[in-house]
Amino acid sequence: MHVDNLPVGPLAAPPSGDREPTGAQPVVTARQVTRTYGRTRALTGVDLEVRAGEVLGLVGHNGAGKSTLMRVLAGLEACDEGVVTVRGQEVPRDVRPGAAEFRAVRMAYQETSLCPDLTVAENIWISSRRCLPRLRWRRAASAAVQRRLDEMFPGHGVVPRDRVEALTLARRQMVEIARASLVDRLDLLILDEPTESLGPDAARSLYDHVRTLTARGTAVLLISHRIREVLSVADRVAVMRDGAVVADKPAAGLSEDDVLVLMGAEVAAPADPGPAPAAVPAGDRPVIAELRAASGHGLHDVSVRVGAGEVVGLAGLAGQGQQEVLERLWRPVRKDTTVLGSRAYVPGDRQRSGVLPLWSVAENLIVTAMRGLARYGVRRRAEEAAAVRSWVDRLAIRGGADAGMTELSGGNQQKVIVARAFASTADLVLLDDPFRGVDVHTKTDLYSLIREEAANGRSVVWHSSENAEMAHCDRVYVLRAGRVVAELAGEEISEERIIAVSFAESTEAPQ
Amino acid sequence: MTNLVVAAVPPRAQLRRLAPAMVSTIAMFAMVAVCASLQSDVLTVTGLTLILSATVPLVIAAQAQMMLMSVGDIDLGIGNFVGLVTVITATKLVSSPGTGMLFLVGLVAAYALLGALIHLRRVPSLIATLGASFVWLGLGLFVLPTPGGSTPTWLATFGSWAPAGFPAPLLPILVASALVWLLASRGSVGVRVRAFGSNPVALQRAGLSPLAARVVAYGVAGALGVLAGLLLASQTGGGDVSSASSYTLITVAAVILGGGSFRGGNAVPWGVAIGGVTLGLVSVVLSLLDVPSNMQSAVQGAIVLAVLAGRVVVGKVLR
Amino acid sequence: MTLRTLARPWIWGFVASALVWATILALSSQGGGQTVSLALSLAPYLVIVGLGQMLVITAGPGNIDVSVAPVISLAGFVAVAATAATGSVAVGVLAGIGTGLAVAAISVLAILGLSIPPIIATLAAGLIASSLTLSLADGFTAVPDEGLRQLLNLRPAGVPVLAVAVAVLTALVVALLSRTTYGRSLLAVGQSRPAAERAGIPVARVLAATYLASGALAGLAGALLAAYIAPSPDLGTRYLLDSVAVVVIGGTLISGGRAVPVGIWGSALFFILLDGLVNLVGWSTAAQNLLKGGLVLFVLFLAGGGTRRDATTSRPRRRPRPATAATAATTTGDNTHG
Amino acid sequence: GSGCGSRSNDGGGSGSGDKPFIALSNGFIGNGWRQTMIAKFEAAATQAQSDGLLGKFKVVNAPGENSATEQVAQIKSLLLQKPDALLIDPASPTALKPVIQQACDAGIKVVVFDSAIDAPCAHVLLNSFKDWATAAAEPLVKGIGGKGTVIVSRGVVGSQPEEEMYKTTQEILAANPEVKVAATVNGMCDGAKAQKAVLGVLSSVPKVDGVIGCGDGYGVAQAFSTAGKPIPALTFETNGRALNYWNDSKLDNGSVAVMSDPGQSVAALWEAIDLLDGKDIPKQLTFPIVLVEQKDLGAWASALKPDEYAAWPWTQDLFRKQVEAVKTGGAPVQPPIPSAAN
Ligand SMILES: Nc1ncnc2c1ncn2[C@@H]1O[C@H](COP(=O)(O)OP(=O)(O)OP(=O)(O)O)[C@@H](O)[C@H]1O
Ligand SMILES: Nc1ncnc2c1ncn2[C@@H]1O[C@H](COP(=O)(O)OP(=O)(O)OP(=O)(O)O)[C@@H](O)[C@H]1O
Ligand SMILES: [Mg+2]
Ligand SMILES: [Mg+2]
Repeated sequence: MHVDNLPVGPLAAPPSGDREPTGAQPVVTARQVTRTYGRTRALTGVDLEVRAGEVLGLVGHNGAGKSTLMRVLAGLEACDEGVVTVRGQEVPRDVRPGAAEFRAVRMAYQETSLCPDLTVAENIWISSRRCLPRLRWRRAASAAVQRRLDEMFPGHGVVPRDRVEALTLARRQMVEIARASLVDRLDLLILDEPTESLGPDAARSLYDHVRTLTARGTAVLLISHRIREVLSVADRVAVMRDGAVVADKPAAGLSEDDVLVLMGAEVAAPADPGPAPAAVPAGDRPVIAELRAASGHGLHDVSVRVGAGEVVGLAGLAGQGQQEVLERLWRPVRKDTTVLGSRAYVPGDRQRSGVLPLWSVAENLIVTAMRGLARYGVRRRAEEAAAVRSWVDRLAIRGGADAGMTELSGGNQQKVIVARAFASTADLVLLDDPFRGVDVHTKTDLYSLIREEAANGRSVVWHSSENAEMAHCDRVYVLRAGRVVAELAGEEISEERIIAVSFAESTEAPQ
Repeated sequence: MTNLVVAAVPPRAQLRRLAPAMVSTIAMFAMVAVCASLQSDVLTVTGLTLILSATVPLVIAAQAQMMLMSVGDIDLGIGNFVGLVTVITATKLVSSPGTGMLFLVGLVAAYALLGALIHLRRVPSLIATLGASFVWLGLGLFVLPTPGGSTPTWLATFGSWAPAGFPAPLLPILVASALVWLLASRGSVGVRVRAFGSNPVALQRAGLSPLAARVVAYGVAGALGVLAGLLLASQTGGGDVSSASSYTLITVAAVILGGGSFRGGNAVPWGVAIGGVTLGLVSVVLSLLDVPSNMQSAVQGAIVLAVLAGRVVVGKVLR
Repeated sequence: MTLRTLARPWIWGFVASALVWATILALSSQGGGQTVSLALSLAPYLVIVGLGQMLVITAGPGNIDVSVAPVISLAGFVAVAATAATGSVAVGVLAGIGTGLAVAAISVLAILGLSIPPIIATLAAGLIASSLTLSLADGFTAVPDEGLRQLLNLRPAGVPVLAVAVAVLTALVVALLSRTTYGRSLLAVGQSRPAAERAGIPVARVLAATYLASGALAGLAGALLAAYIAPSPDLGTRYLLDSVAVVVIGGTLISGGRAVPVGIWGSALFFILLDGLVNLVGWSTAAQNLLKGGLVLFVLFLAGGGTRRDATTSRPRRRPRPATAATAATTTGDNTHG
Repeated sequence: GSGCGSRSNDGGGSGSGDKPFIALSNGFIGNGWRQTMIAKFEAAATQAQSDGLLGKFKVVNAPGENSATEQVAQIKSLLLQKPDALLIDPASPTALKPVIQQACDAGIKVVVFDSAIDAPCAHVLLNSFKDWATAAAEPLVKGIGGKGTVIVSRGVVGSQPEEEMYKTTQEILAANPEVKVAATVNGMCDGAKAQKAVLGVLSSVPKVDGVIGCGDGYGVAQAFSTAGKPIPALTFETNGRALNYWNDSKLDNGSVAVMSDPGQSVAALWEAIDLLDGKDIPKQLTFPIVLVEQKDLGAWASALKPDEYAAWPWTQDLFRKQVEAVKTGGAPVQPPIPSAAN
C-alpha cells in the first residue's frame, strides 16, 4: 500500500511558509563530492546542504546515488573527492564508521541493519552503546527503545527482549528507525525509504514524530520513491540524477509531475497504464490453477481461480496472506490446491532469493528455461544462447548477456529475474511484488511484458504492494487478514476501490 | 495496551528456539534413567562422578566450538588443540610452571591470531582450522613424541578431588558454562560476537570492528580449549596429543544438539553443556548395555540421529 | 583480471606440487619422471574421493560429507566379498559403488527428511557404516582379485592406466557441471539455495543426487583401494581430512557454487609428493604434520581474500524477509559454514 | 559375528563371591589385530564360562579412532558395574593411569596387556618389543647377506614401543655397517600407510634389497610391484593375507613375519582368573611374540583367514607354564601352532 494513496488528508502538518528555514544553520554540507565503485561513478559531484530543523526530501531514480550519498554524509564511507563538513567542521578524508564527527548524524537504513539473531535491546546496544550505561545496559536499552517506540509508533507491539528474527517486517522497520533516533544528541536523522514496509498508521505517526524532531532543531533527510509522500512531509526537495543533485527546491509549489520531470521521467508513462485490458469473464477461460477454500498457514477459507491467459492480482495491505497464496500455488502439495501445468516464480527479494551471484546475466537468465530446453538432462547451448539473446534484447538489459550479475544495477537485475521466469515454458508465472524500488522506466517495460505474455496464453498471478500496478490485472483479489475480502474485475479495479476494501472495517471477517 | 497483551502471550518463538535444547535435555535424562535402571549405583554421588567426569573436558571443548560457531565458523582443529594443551601441561607446566603458563597463553594468542588471519585474508575457517589442526598435531608430537609426562600436583589434586555429597565433575561444567553464558549471552562482548555472526554489516556500521569481534571469539575459544586441555590432563595424568582427536566432530555434534547452528549469531552455552553431557553419556550407556562390540558405533550414530529427529518432531509440533 | 586469475587458488596446488617435486629431484637427483609416475598411481584414489567431496561442498554452506572414510572401508570389504562370491570384478566394483550409495542414502534421509545438518547426518551414517565394516571384517575370508590389482598397477610408458581413467572421470565431472542440467542446478543451489528454489530447481533432488554421487565415488575409491592395498577397517581413515583439503586447495569455493575439478589433481599430487619428500628426508611425523599444516595455511592465506567485498560498501539488499538473516548480503567468498 | 554377552546365571556379578565377573576394555577396534584379539578373548571367555571358571564377562570397545578419552569414560562406567577383574588394552600408555588407580582402589584386579603402562597397582602382560624388532631385522639382514641397501619403515613414531624397537633396529644396523639405509619412512605398522610411504620414495632411492618394517610387508610388497621393482626381503604382518602372499610368491630372501601376539588377551584372562584365585603372579609378565619363519609358513598360512592375525592359543595350563618360566627365568613356552580347524 502507499501512504500517498490514502484518501485522507495530509500526513503531517503541511510545511508552512513561515517555517522557511533560510536562516537555519547547515548541519551537514557536501561540496563537489564524488565516489566511484570500480567503473561505476555513483556520485559525480554532489552539492547538498542539510539545515537544522528542516525536512529535506531526496528523490531520484534507482541507482541515482541516494544511498551512496547518505553513506558519505553519515560517515560510513569516505568520498573520493570533494568536501563534507559537519557543523562547519571539515571532515578528514580517511573517515571510518563510528568517527566522532558523525556521532550526531544517524541513519535508518533502506535495508534494516539489525542483527536478526539478537534481541531488540541488544541491537540497540550495538548502535547506541555510547548513551547507555556500562552496567545494566540491557535494562536501560530496553527502557529506551520501549519509550522511543511508544513515542514514534503507538501500539507497535514490539517487546525489547524479542529477537529481531521473530518480528514482522514492519516491526523490524520500526525498530530500525527507533534505533537510528536513539542517541544523546541528534543533529541529522537520515531516513532511507523508511515507509517501504510500514503500514499507513505507522507511517503517519512516524511523520508526526519527524515534525517533533524538526521542531527541536534536528534536521531530517527523507529518501523515498513515494513522491507524494515526500512532497507532503518535506520542506525542501532535492532531486538526484545520475550521481548528482540536479534540483533543490522548496516542496511547496512542487507537484508530483514536476518532480518526475526533474528525475528524468516521461510523465505520461506511469499515469496511463495503457488500454484497459478487456475484462473477459473468468468463467470463459479454462481454469489452470485453483485454491479451494484453503485454510491454515495464515490463510482462512481462501478461494482463488486463475484462468489461462489471465493476469490475476493479489492486493491488499502488505502481509495479509498474498505471499501464502503464491506459496501454495508454487508448491501445490495440499489437497485444496490444484495447479495444471508448470510454474515459474519471480521473487521480490532479489538479493536473497533471486540473484545467483557467481553467474553472468546469461546464466542467471536461462537457469529455469534450461531444464525445458535440455534433452535427457544435457543442455542445448545453442538454443539457450538464442533465448538469452532474444530476452536481453527484448528487455534491453544493460550490460549485456556476459556481464556479471552483481555488476548490474538493481533494476537490471530485476529484469533478468523477470526474464528468467518468462523465458521458461511455465504456464503459470507467480510474481511476488517484484517491482518494489524499481524505477519507472523499467516498470513500464515489465508491465507491457506481462500483458504481452498473458496475451500469448500465459497465466500470471501477481502480488503487488503498489495498488496502482493492479490496474494491469484482469482480476484482483483483495486480501485482508488471510481472507479474500473482495474480487474485482475489469473496470472495478482501481486504487481507490482497492484501498476502500482493504481498509473497510465492514468487510473484515464476514464469517 | 498491545505491549501488555504481547507480554502475556506465551513466547512461542522463544519456545521454538529453546526446543532443541529441551529435546537434548530429555535425551540426557532418559540416558541417565537407562543407566540407572541398568545399574542403580549411577544415581549415587560416586556413580554420577564416574559417569560425568569424562564429559567435563568434552563440554568445555564444545563451549569453545560454540564460540566459533556463534560467529559462523567451524573449528576442525579443536581436538588436536586440546591434545596439544595436554602435552604442554604434562611437560613444560611441570618442569617450569612459568614457561608453561607462557606457552599456554601463547596458544590462546595463536588462536586469536588465526582468527585475525582468517578475517583479514577472508579464508574459510573450515579449511584454515583444518590446516591449523595439522600444526597443533605436529607441535604436540614435537614437544612430546611419546604420550607421557605427568600433571602438576595442583591439577592432579583437582582431578581426584571428591567432595562428599556433590559430584565433583558438575562443578567445572556448571562454572564454565556459567562463565561462557555471562560472557557470550549476557555481556556486551557476547553481543559484539553474536552480532558479527548475525550481521557483520550492522556491526561495522555501528563503528564496531568485525575483526575485533572475530578475534575475541577465537581468543575465547582458545582459552576454553586450554581449559579443556588442562582438565583432560588432570583426568589422564599426562599428555597425549592425539588423546582428544575425536573431540573435533563430537563438539560440533554437541553444539548442534544443544540448539546451536552453523549460521552464526547464536550462543547457547547451557544447551552445549547438555549436548556435551548427552554425547558423553553415550559411551556410558554403551558400556552398560550389552551391545555387541561391533555394533557400538552404529548405536552411537543412531542415538545422535534419534535425538535430532526428536528435535524435528518437536519443532513441527511447536510450529 | 589476470591478477585475479592468478590469485585463484587452484593454481597453488600445482605450483606447490611442482616445488615439492623439484625438491625431491634435487635431494635424490634421480628418478624424476618415475616420481611423477608413481605419484600419479597414488593420486587417483584421492582424486576420486575428492571429486565426490567437491560436489558436496559445491552444494553450498554447511554441506560436507564426513562419511567418506567409513564408506571407503566398508565398500572395500563389500567389493572384495562380492568379487570373490561372483568371480566378477565388475560386480565387485558395482557392489562397492552400491555400498556407497546405500550409506549416502542414510545421510540423504537424515538431511532431507529430518533436516539434520549434513556434518552430523554424515557423521552418524559413517558411524553406522563403520559398525557394518567391523561386522564384515570379523572372520573375513575373501581375497582381492589379482587381475584388478594388476590392472591398477599397469603403467604403460609410465602412465598409470588408472590415472588416465580418473582423468577421464574428471573430464566427465567437468562436463557434468557445465553441460548437464544437474550440474548447473548444483552450482545454482550452491550459490543461493533460496534463489535456486525460486528458479524452479528441485533443490532436494539435486542435494540427494549430490550426496549419492559422493557416496558412489567414495564407494568406487574403496573398491579400487581394497584391490590395490587390501580391505581393512581403517582403509579410508586418512581420506576424510585429505579429501576436504584437496578440494579447497584445488580452488573450489568452500562457500559453494563454484567447483574446480581439475584443481583437485594439483592438490592431490601435492599431498602425495609431500608424503614422499617427508619420507625421503626421514623427517618425523611431527615435522611432516607441521609442514603439511603450515603449507596448507600458507597457500590459503596467500591465495585467499579478494573475493568478498567490503562489508559496509556491499550493495544493499532491498527487503529482508522475516525468516532470513541479513548475512546473505555478501555473496561471494563469504566465510564458510561447514 | 561375535558379541559380548552376559550369559551368566549370576545376576549381580559383583561381590557375590563365587564365579568372577571379568570386563575387558579395548581402546580401539579399527584394525585386524585388535579384532583378532577380541575374537580370541570372546572365544576363550565363552569357553571358560561353560567350563565354570568365569561367571560373566563383558567387552567394551571405545568407538571411533584410537581415543584414550573414550576409553577413560568407558572404564569409569565399567567401574560402576563392579567387575572383579578388569583387562585393558590401552589406547594410550599414560592416559589411563589415574583411572587404573581408581579401579585398583575399588578393589578390582587390573591386568593391562599389549602395552607397558606406568601404573604400579596394575599387572602388566606384554610382548617384548626388543624381541620383536630383533626378530624383524636380524633374519632379514642375514638374508640379504649382511650387505646392501634397506629401507626402514618405522612404526607409530612417538609411541614408546616404537622408540624401543627403532633403537634395537639401529643397533642391529650398526653391527652390520655394510647395510646402508636408503630411506626411513613412517609406515605406522600399517600395510596401507607403509605402501603409500614406500611408494613415495621408491623412485628416489637406488635398488633396495630389504625393507625392515613393523608388520607391514604386504603393503610394501604391493608398492614394489606397483613400481615394477623386484620384491626385496620384507617383514610381513602375521595375518593370513600376508602369509599366504608370502607363501604363494615363494619369496625366500630372508623375509620374516613377526608381530605381537593377539592371544595376549586370552593370557590376560587366565592371569586375571589366577589373580582372583589369590595366586602369586609377578607384576610384569613378558610373553613370546609371534614369529613366523619360513619353515612354519605353510602351517600358519593355512590356519588363518586373511584378516586374522596369528595368535598363540594360550590355555590355562600353558599360561601357568609360561608364568613359571618367567619366574624362574627359563626358556619361554612355545605353544603349538594352531591347525586350520581352529
Ligand atoms: N558497494 C558498491 N559497490 C559497487 N557499486 C555500488 C555500491 N554501492 C552502490 N553502487 C552503485 O552506485 C550507484 C548508486 O547506488 P545507490 O545505492 O546510492 O543508489 P540509490 O539512489 O540509493 O538507489 P535506490 O533508489 O535503488 O536505493 C549504483 O549504480 C550502484 O550500483
Ligand atoms: N555493485 C556493482 N559492481 C560493479 N558495477 C556496478 C555495481 N552496481 C552497478 N554497477 C554498474 O553501474 C551501472 C549503473 O548502475 P545503476 O544502479 O546506477 O543503474 P540504474 O540506472 O539505477 O539502473 P536501474 O534503474 O536498473 O537500477 C550498472 O549498469 C553496472 O554496470
Ligand atoms: Mg538501481
Ligand atoms: Mg538506495
